[in-house]
Amino acid sequence: MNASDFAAWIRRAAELVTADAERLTALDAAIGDGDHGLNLARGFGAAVTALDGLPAGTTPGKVLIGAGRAIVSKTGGASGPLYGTALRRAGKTLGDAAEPDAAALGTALRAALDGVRELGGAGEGDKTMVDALAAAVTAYETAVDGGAGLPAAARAAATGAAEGAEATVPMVARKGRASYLGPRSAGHLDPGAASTVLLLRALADVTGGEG
Amino acid sequence: MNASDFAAWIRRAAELVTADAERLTALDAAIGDGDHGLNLARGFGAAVTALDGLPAGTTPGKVLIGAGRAIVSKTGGASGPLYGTALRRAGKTLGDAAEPDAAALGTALRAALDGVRELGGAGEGDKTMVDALAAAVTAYETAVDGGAGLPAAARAAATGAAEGAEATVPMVARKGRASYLGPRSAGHLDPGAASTVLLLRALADVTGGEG
Amino acid sequence: MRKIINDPVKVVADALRGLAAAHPGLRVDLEAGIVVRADAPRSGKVGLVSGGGSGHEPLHVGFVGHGMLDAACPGEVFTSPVPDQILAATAAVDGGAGVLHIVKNYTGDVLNFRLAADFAKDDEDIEVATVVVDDDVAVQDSTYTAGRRGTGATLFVEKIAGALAEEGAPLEAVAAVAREVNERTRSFGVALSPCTVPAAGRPTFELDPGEMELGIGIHGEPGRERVKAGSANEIVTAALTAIDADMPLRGSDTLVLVNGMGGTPLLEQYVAYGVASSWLADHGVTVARSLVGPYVTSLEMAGCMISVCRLTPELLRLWDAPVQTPALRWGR
Amino acid sequence: MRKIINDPVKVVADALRGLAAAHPGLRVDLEAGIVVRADAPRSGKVGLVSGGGSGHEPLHVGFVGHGMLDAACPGEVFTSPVPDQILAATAAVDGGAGVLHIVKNYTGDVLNFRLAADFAKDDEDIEVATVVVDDDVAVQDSTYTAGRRGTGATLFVEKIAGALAEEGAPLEAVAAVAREVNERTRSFGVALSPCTVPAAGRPTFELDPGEMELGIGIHGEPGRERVKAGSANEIVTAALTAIDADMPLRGSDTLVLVNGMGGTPLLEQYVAYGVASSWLADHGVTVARSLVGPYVTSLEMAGCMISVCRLTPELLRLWDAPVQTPALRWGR
Ligand SMILES: Nc1ncnc2c1ncn2[C@@H]1O[C@H](COP(=O)(O)OP(=O)(O)O)[C@@H](O)[C@H]1O
Ligand SMILES: Nc1ncnc2c1ncn2[C@@H]1O[C@H](COP(=O)(O)OP(=O)(O)O)[C@@H](O)[C@H]1O
Ligand SMILES: [Mg+2]
Ligand SMILES: [Mg+2]
Ligand SMILES: [Mg+2]
Ligand SMILES: [Mg+2]
Repeated sequence: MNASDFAAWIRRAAELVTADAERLTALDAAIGDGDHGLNLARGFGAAVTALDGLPAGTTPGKVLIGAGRAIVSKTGGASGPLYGTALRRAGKTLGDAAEPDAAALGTALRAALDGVRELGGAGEGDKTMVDALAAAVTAYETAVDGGAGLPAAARAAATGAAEGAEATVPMVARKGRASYLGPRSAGHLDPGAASTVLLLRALADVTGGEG
Repeated sequence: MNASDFAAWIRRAAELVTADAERLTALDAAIGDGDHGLNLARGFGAAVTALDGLPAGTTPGKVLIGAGRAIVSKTGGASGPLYGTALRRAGKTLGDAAEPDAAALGTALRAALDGVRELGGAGEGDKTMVDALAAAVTAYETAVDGGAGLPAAARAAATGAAEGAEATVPMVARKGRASYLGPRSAGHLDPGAASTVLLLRALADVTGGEG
Repeated sequence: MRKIINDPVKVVADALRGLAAAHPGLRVDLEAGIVVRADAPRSGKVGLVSGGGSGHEPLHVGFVGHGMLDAACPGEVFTSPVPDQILAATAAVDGGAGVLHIVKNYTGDVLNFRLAADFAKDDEDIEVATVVVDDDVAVQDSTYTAGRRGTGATLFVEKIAGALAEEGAPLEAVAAVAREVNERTRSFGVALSPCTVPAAGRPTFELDPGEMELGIGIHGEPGRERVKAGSANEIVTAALTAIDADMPLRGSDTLVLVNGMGGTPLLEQYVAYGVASSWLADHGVTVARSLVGPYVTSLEMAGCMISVCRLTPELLRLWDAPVQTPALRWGR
Repeated sequence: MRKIINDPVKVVADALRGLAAAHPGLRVDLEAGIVVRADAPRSGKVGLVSGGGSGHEPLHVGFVGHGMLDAACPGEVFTSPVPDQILAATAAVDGGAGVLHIVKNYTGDVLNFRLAADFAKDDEDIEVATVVVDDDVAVQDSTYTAGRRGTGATLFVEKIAGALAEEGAPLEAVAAVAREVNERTRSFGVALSPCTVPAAGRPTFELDPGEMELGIGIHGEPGRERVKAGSANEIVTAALTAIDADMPLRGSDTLVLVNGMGGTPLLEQYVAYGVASSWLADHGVTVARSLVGPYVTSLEMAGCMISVCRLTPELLRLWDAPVQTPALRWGR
């Protein structure tokens, strides 16, 4: 993946969250405050605008850092700092590499997960985006360890994210707004986990990985 | 009619407006502020309480004046001062008579109408209680002029009131709250006219007049 | 009913109990049904009494205090007070300089205040002057009708007349300034939802979310016209155009109230004020003072009402004078 | 949607334009999305910055002014502000004595303020202290959860810390009093209707007229429990019992807020305050000061929230100190 592949990822993610904004917002209305889709459409829209301003010949790392900064600056809510931090951490981890390989991307994805965990304090089982992201990173790493290339690993990550998201349904939330509902939060898909699925699906889409 | 007949009239009127309070309120909600039934139930309830406090051997005039005072004091809204004034005027007109005849009652009813007209400034055709009351008084007088006794004249007045009230339906209100609706007030029965029908029906009921 | 009440027919009395507990600067007489400044009567000061149906809070009970009303007589919800209440309030605030009755132009209010004024003069020998507030341009004015309704101007009249009374002006002067404020003020309101009178238990009218009522009053009644729900621009422009058509505003220094009807968030009231402020600037009108908030409400009705008063330097001075009431306070 | 808006996604910007026009004492920077006291920064004075999602007005923008906040950063409706906004506000009010961030405990607010504080310290060399407000007893407090929500206590914290900052106290003292107020305050809210976020266009949840939500927050979210709609006595007793169970009130001097959520008439808020005042008296609690009104709202949600702060003489003194903001004003 080179810099324009990474830019394509962000653009594709923006498309997917915008197309699904209503569903994300509805998920958030059920156990949160009904703005998750709106937040991400605004934040990723800003990220796309930021990409347009990057100089030619930029690096993958700078693409992710630039997108992450824009997301922090424009999203608001819990998801803005979390996704923005995830992308910035991943970008920093990529360093100056012009075309990171499957392993390097794996390291960056894990750094993104760590960033979300540190900032938000949520662990697996707390019914947040962490459940989807952790499952995605594990699936990605397992695929790479099993010899898969980047496209196949990305597809594995998307599938993993979907499973991780699905697993949030029965959980009682312990972080984020849904936690205020206590036991009433069970039985609902976490909106942030649902949007994480879209971000990983966007990665699989642009790398063309088969499931 | 002696003093206890007049008291019975007020009690019967209280029964009728209380039983019909919901309908009166609904009529008022359509072109006013939806409280006419509540107002009259409160006001006539107070009138009945006031009657209980009158000394034995009181006069018909004092019955009406006492009821009118209570209605002014407790009803509020436009109808309170108007009905209260009507009863007080009628009572004053009866003077000290122990048992007014049909003609004396007619004079009292006309005084009531004049009182309402003076205080509220409404004439016939303005879509108010005046339309019902004026029709009632005219019918009463016509009946007495034609030789009817008090019971028959009272029944004529009740019928006249009903006709006068019915005539308010197509009118565009020029007085009271309904006037704020302008042309939209047409097509609705005036609530005050509807309650006037009940007051005259109560008179017919207690005098036992046949229609 | 989505209401915080105990007994629907005791809601006013229950609210007065809360008012009394919340505001030690007020004397609330539950028996007489009146709310009086703790320091009333003030000898030599004209007393200001207003009142009307409840459900418009903070009007009037929230405007009792230094520099504004001396007493308020709250009636049942949307029902004018009765003469006994008004008389009790009048007697409680009479300091020998007479009492001004500020009456919104609704038949019920006018008649009950008229009877009370008669009783006060005849039986208690209190001098009473009356100003009838009728600022609502949605209703056509004519001697053959009930005339215009009293709405947002009431707040302006109570504040400005209250300031003059506080300075010790005589009854005629206080009544004159009250009439002047009324004559210089026009209002127009729009509803996006009905409201529910507790004792009635059902909405005062039906309105689809896609519709609005133009030219409403403050008693949950429908307006003059039902139209497709419009944007903030359309709503505010309709209101200001109606006001300006009745009382041309160009070149005036104004006092502007953008008033929430009770169920419209303050956020939206500020959106409306933003539109109003641009419209007025575009039409050569200066806004000297403004007020944005739910001051003259119609229970939980959604919507807003705009009132504009063409100020004089003296009216501005009186508007700026200190006031200390539960709902309006500055300068002390 | 029964809203007075132009464009649902521009409602906050449009409202800020109205706010700017209505309050010349505020400096509204539409570009940066912040509302600042006209006289900021004041050299040597600790700056107070708060903010959060919009839709809670008058909180926070209506509490900017003398004796309270120096700046507010309004986010989109129910969405926390972004770090850039918070940073701009922090820089705008820093008078060299440092800045206090008053943050309601919602993950989004906490994270965005944390990033902004980091930027302020690292890039702008501004000393920042943060107090996180978490007074809502409906939510269980635990290190394994997001913790309690910040609700009505925010008003108390902003007023009292603002008064101390106005006296020239240093940052640690202002932060300490803010934390003290938060620790001494508990709140509990009840909803009788949902509300509608303009950009979403539909109610945040469904609720039958015969039902109510107990233990709500201020973002249109459902509460902890849905029960049959109760009387004012039941609603207020549920709230005060929950508060008292968490922080025993008997014997305390208190500051009490009965707060309308936006769609409940003031009349009903006073009914609720009447019940609260009796309950507190019956339970040996003194009410030293009270406030009744829609101060911390959730758009047009019907319902109320009660907040109780156990005062000390010093906190009472600071509460009574002069304040001059659009929504809270006394003493000047
Ligand atoms: N502490 C946390 N750690 C990780 N993710 C979180 C945390 N808190 C919330 N989230 C995620 O953020 C999502 C909500 O995002 P969003 O609706 O945009 O923000 P807000 O809750 O501020 O309205 C939740 O569904 C959850 O996945
Ligand atoms: N000026 C008037 N003259 C005679 N009757 C009037 C006048 N104004 C109103 N009314 C009568 O009063 C009735 C309304 O009474 P009510 O609902 O009790 O008072 P309010 O209008 O103050 O709520 C109207 O239906 C009408 O018949
Ligand atoms: Mg959300
Ligand atoms: Mg009526
Ligand atoms: Mg009425
Ligand atoms: Mg949010």
